[in-house]
Amino acid sequence: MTVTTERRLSRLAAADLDTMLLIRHFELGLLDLFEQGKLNGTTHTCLGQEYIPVALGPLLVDGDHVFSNHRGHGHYLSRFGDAHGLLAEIMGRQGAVCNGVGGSQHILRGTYLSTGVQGQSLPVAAGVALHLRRGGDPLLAAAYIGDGTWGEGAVYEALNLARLWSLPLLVVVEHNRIAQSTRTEDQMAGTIAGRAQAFGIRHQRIAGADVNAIRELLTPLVEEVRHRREPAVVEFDTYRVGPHSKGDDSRDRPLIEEAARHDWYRLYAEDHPEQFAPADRRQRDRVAQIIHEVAARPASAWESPCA
Amino acid sequence: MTVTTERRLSRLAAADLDTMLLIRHFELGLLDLFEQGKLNGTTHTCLGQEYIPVALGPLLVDGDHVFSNHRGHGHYLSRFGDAHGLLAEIMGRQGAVCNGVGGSQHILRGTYLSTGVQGQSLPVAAGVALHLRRGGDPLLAAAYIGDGTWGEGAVYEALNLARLWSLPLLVVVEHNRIAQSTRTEDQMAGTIAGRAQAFGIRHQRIAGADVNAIRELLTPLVEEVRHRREPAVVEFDTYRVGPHSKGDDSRDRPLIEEAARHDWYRLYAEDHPEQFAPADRRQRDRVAQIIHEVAARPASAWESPCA
Amino acid sequence: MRVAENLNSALLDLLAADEDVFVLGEDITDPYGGAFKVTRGLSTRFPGRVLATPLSEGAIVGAAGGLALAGDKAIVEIMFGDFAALAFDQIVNFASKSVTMYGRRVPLRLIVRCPVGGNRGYGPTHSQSLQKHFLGVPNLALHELSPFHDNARVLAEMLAAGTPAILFEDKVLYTQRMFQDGRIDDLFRYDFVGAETPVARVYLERPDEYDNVIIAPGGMTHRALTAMRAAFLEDESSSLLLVPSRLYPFTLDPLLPILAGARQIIVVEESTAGGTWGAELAQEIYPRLWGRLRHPIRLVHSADSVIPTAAHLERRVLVQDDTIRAALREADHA
Amino acid sequence: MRVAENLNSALLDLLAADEDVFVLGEDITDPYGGAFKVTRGLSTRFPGRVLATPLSEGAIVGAAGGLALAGDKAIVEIMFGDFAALAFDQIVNFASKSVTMYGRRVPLRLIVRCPVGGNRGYGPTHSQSLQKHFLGVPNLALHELSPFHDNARVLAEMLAAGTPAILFEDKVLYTQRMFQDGRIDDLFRYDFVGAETPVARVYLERPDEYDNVIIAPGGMTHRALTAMRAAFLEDESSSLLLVPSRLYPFTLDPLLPILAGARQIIVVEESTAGGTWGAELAQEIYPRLWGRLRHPIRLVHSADSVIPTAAHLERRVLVQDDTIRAALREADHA
Ligand SMILES: Cc1ncc(C[n+]2csc(CCOP(=O)(O)OP(=O)(O)O)c2C)c(N)n1
Ligand SMILES: Cc1ncc(C[n+]2csc(CCOP(=O)(O)OP(=O)(O)O)c2C)c(N)n1
Ligand SMILES: [Mg+2]
Ligand SMILES: [Mg+2]
Repeated sequence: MTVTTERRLSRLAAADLDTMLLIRHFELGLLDLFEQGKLNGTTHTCLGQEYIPVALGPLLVDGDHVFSNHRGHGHYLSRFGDAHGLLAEIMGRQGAVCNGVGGSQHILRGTYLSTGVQGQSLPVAAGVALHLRRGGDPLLAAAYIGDGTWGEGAVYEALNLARLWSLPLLVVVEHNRIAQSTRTEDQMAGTIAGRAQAFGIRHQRIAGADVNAIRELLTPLVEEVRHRREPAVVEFDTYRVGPHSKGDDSRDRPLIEEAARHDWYRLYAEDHPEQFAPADRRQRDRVAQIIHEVAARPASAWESPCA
Repeated sequence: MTVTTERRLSRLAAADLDTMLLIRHFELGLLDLFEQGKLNGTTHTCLGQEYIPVALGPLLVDGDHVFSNHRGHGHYLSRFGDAHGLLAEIMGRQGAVCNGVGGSQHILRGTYLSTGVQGQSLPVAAGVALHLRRGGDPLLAAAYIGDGTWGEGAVYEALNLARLWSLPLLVVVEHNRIAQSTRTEDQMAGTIAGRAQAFGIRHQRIAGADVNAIRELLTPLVEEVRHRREPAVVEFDTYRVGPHSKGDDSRDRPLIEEAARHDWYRLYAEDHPEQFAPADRRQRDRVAQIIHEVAARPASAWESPCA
Repeated sequence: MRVAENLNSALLDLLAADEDVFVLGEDITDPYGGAFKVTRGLSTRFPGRVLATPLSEGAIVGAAGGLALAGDKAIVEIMFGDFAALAFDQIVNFASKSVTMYGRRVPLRLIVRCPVGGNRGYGPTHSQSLQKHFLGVPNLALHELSPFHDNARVLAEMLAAGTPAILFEDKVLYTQRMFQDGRIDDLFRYDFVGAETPVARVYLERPDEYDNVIIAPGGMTHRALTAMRAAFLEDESSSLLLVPSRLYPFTLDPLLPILAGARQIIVVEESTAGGTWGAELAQEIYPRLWGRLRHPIRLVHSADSVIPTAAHLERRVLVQDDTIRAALREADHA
Repeated sequence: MRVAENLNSALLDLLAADEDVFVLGEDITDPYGGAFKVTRGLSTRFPGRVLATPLSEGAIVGAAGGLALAGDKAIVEIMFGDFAALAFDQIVNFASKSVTMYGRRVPLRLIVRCPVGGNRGYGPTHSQSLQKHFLGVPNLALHELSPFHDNARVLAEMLAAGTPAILFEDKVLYTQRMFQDGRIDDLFRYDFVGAETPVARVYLERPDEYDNVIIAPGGMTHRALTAMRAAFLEDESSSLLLVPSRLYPFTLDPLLPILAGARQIIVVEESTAGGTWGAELAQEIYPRLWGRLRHPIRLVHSADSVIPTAAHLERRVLVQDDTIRAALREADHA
């Protein structure tokens, strides 16, 4: 079953809007830093997809494990709010959440972990869910993956284990219609719904970016994963508004425009201009300030094993 | 859709019955040789499943590629009839089809190939099917796998490729309710039908061991794989009558008895006693003779890379 | 006690002593008890923590990595070590990396058990010695089963290190007995060298009287002993055998005085040549004993070949006792 | 011409010359043209034979193995070589094995291209040099991209051998220019040694006047040259640099006379230590030049560490020109 939330986005709590805007400006800031040659390596922004982790945010509790992927800044910021630590990590400055070793793609903080090899996290998340299953508390492991990651066999091995062993594993799919440069129809036969069903795993598809509606919809489902200890797949029908990493968007103009048309940022600005404009300004300024601060810090230190 | 063939088995052409009985006595002969300590290593007999490759036999043409697995004696014998070459391979004697190097699990002859690592063959078969797709002739790649092999991620990666690229790949599943010692319900969530559907791949389940009926049913399907160049999964609901390899059957008695009740060998003997008895005797004697001959041969020679 | 039984009881004791220990693998539960029966009885006593898995080597090791990440201790049996190839990413790119790639030390208590080696007629994809492919990964320890090293201590050491580890188990050892009390047979005695990761030292009369030194992982023990016995009885050539438990990281220091006294050092492995543990060891020894080696180090490997299934072909390809015997003879005439 | 362009045109020529050549990989088709743009333009000219694949490293290599088995020539691009870990089984246990495990020679024309190496800020799982993990597999050839070796010839050689092969491509080379006509710059010239698998030899004035010899795979070329230049200008120490194209199997013979003349032999790799190509090479050289080496061979590796993402940390961990410079200085004072 797909649930499409209303075209008109419902009014967000200030904190939610702030987080979404924080993520947005954080990502824009990163692209900017790259363009200025102030960042090296790579980064994958979640422009257009910010609402997903924000919607999920309050449904997850402290002891839940979250597995993020290469496109993880939104996942991190929605969980910890800590833009300083993340930016420092990406820039390799003091205060970096992983001392600059992991960088954008490899973050560990408490029960939050991201990895850069697609598909690798699902079996690991299944193992963590097995651990949680034995504990007394109704905790779960949530793992974000993209549509393209369904190409990896590891995903299916993990789904099989999760269903066989009744593991509290929530697979959150950010189906943004593309994997790097390859459109989903060129890399995925069949559907994600069918693939979940194939393993007897519950599946829920969600279109639209209404955070409140998504939350309401997902609350009972997440509770079931948690309490009945059963895996579920939640698939977000979403749009990647920016490039895959930096400046590598080879999509045709119509596809890029289609993504832009679905951008919650533009839609929300239209629907709630009076709330949006000041909040947007605040977060833009805040991120500018954070970048300023973090960029001024000395390089991160790491007791590396070498001299 | 599952098609269950009639309980009463229709009368087989002499050649088909002979092949099935050849395989049966070949396998029994192997277990016997093992017990006598005359074979080393391991072997996996297809007792109870002989009818599957025999039913498929005439549906495949010379240029088709066949991928077999660890339980491949029936696949080989149904294609080549060559019990001498296979036995020599297993016993490491002259005339061995692969000079004794591959042994029971690793056979290559023309476009027939078996491997001992589960799941590995499907991506390879997909590649061969990609090759065939470009050629002028309507050829296909058929790959035998067991139910347990659906645990391997490689299977799903290959199915995805096969559907995306419209490859003439026929996946033949010998679902014998068990993988080594593990019952299917303990290693597989969901169904094989669902897993094929998940990739938009046609699936046909077949219960019963009536070779003529199976053939009739599969003829159009195989032709479609061949001519439309589309993958399909054919799942045989079958029973492993013997041990996994040698003497390692840890199933409960009721399960073993259930398998025995479904053994085509017993059923066919009941249904067609006058045809069965002499044919059975002939093949038993023939295999005894082959074992006698091959056992008397000198060891196989191989220009090994070492001195 | 057989080596497989020693390993079995080490696993049992671990499970009994620590609620956070899991054992995962294909067909490892009772009544089957694993392809080589090493896990026999474990699932009956600890049903919730000894789990038979689907055929999913990658995911099993991944799930074990997840358990370890969550603070548990996870032991995986790969039915045939060859299939660890399917878990290469989880071992090298997840578990080992996780120990340090997050900028601080994250202990991961994970053991991947890999039955390896040939001479059993299992053929080219079920007989390899894949140790070398896992060599030199930061925070991945490699151990090998041996008839000298009590597995209770070995497993405890592997878990205590807090880094993922692989235990390579030469299948031919399972049915051999564990050596005990410093005595192997009428001819050979043994003791241990090095405190931290003890290396078994086999000698004839006295540990300081020997011509050649053989270094070999556990699986080669019996072939080496047979060769050493023949060399002694036929040529009065006496050799010392050094069998480590931990292959990597390897601590050469305690062995240097012993190695310095050798006429020739012979490193024996069942693997094919090329980037092996023995090659690594040799190139580490040369500079450390610069000017003190009497002859170049000799590496003994299996032929550069797949491992054939037929016994007579397999025998020819793999290192046997007579391969080692020949190496000893040449050492004596070097 | 840049190295990436040379490789690109080698691929293009192969596709144009031979109808049976396929190129498979993630995101390799136009307009994207691959993560490192090495396949740019190929799919536009040969749409049916240059295929963008799903994220399925194992199956891609498996499918390529199938093409090769059926007589085609298949080239796979693994986006980051680190992910070849996911294809380990298909490479080691299927493709390489198939060449001989069926008792007769089955040629398999399969190339797996693996961009490797760090210094680009891609972090611990996108920067490794995994060469050593594939070393010593019977019938698996390993090559490395170099600015000396024309890729048309390299790819042709790899396919002609009829064994699966991996081409390791240090990412830092893509944007460097190919060297031509025996001249690198004002200081260095080069020629080739060995007929069958030519090794590039870089020298100052004359190829027979040198103090130290550096052996390094292609990716280390520029760092080695920088170090050699500094050593020459600052210390008047002259070094020879040997850069092979094929790492395994490796033919030492043509190099022995050169190596014998070195004050010190230095083998440089970006990999961490432990079971490396350099270690293998070193242990092969010792016995071949027994009694003729003036000093132990020196191996230069990256630190025993994950590769951090931040540039300042990454720099410290990986071999840099100054690491090699330091090794040369020590060699001069050895
Ligand atoms: C095993 C593996 N293969 C390839 C890559 C390179 N890569 C990084 S992201 C990506 C696309 C992922 O697509 P998708 O899962 O849809 O996530 P999205 O980027 O769209 O969020 C690829 C190919 C990788 N990181 N890991
Ligand atoms: C990758 C891999 N893992 C494990 C094995 C060991 N093994 C051989 S057959 C088998 C069971 C296979 O079950 P299934 O696919 O149902 O085939 P069946 O034996 O029932 O015919 C196992 C676990 C293997 N050969 N390859
Ligand atoms: Mg996507
Ligand atoms: Mg089965």
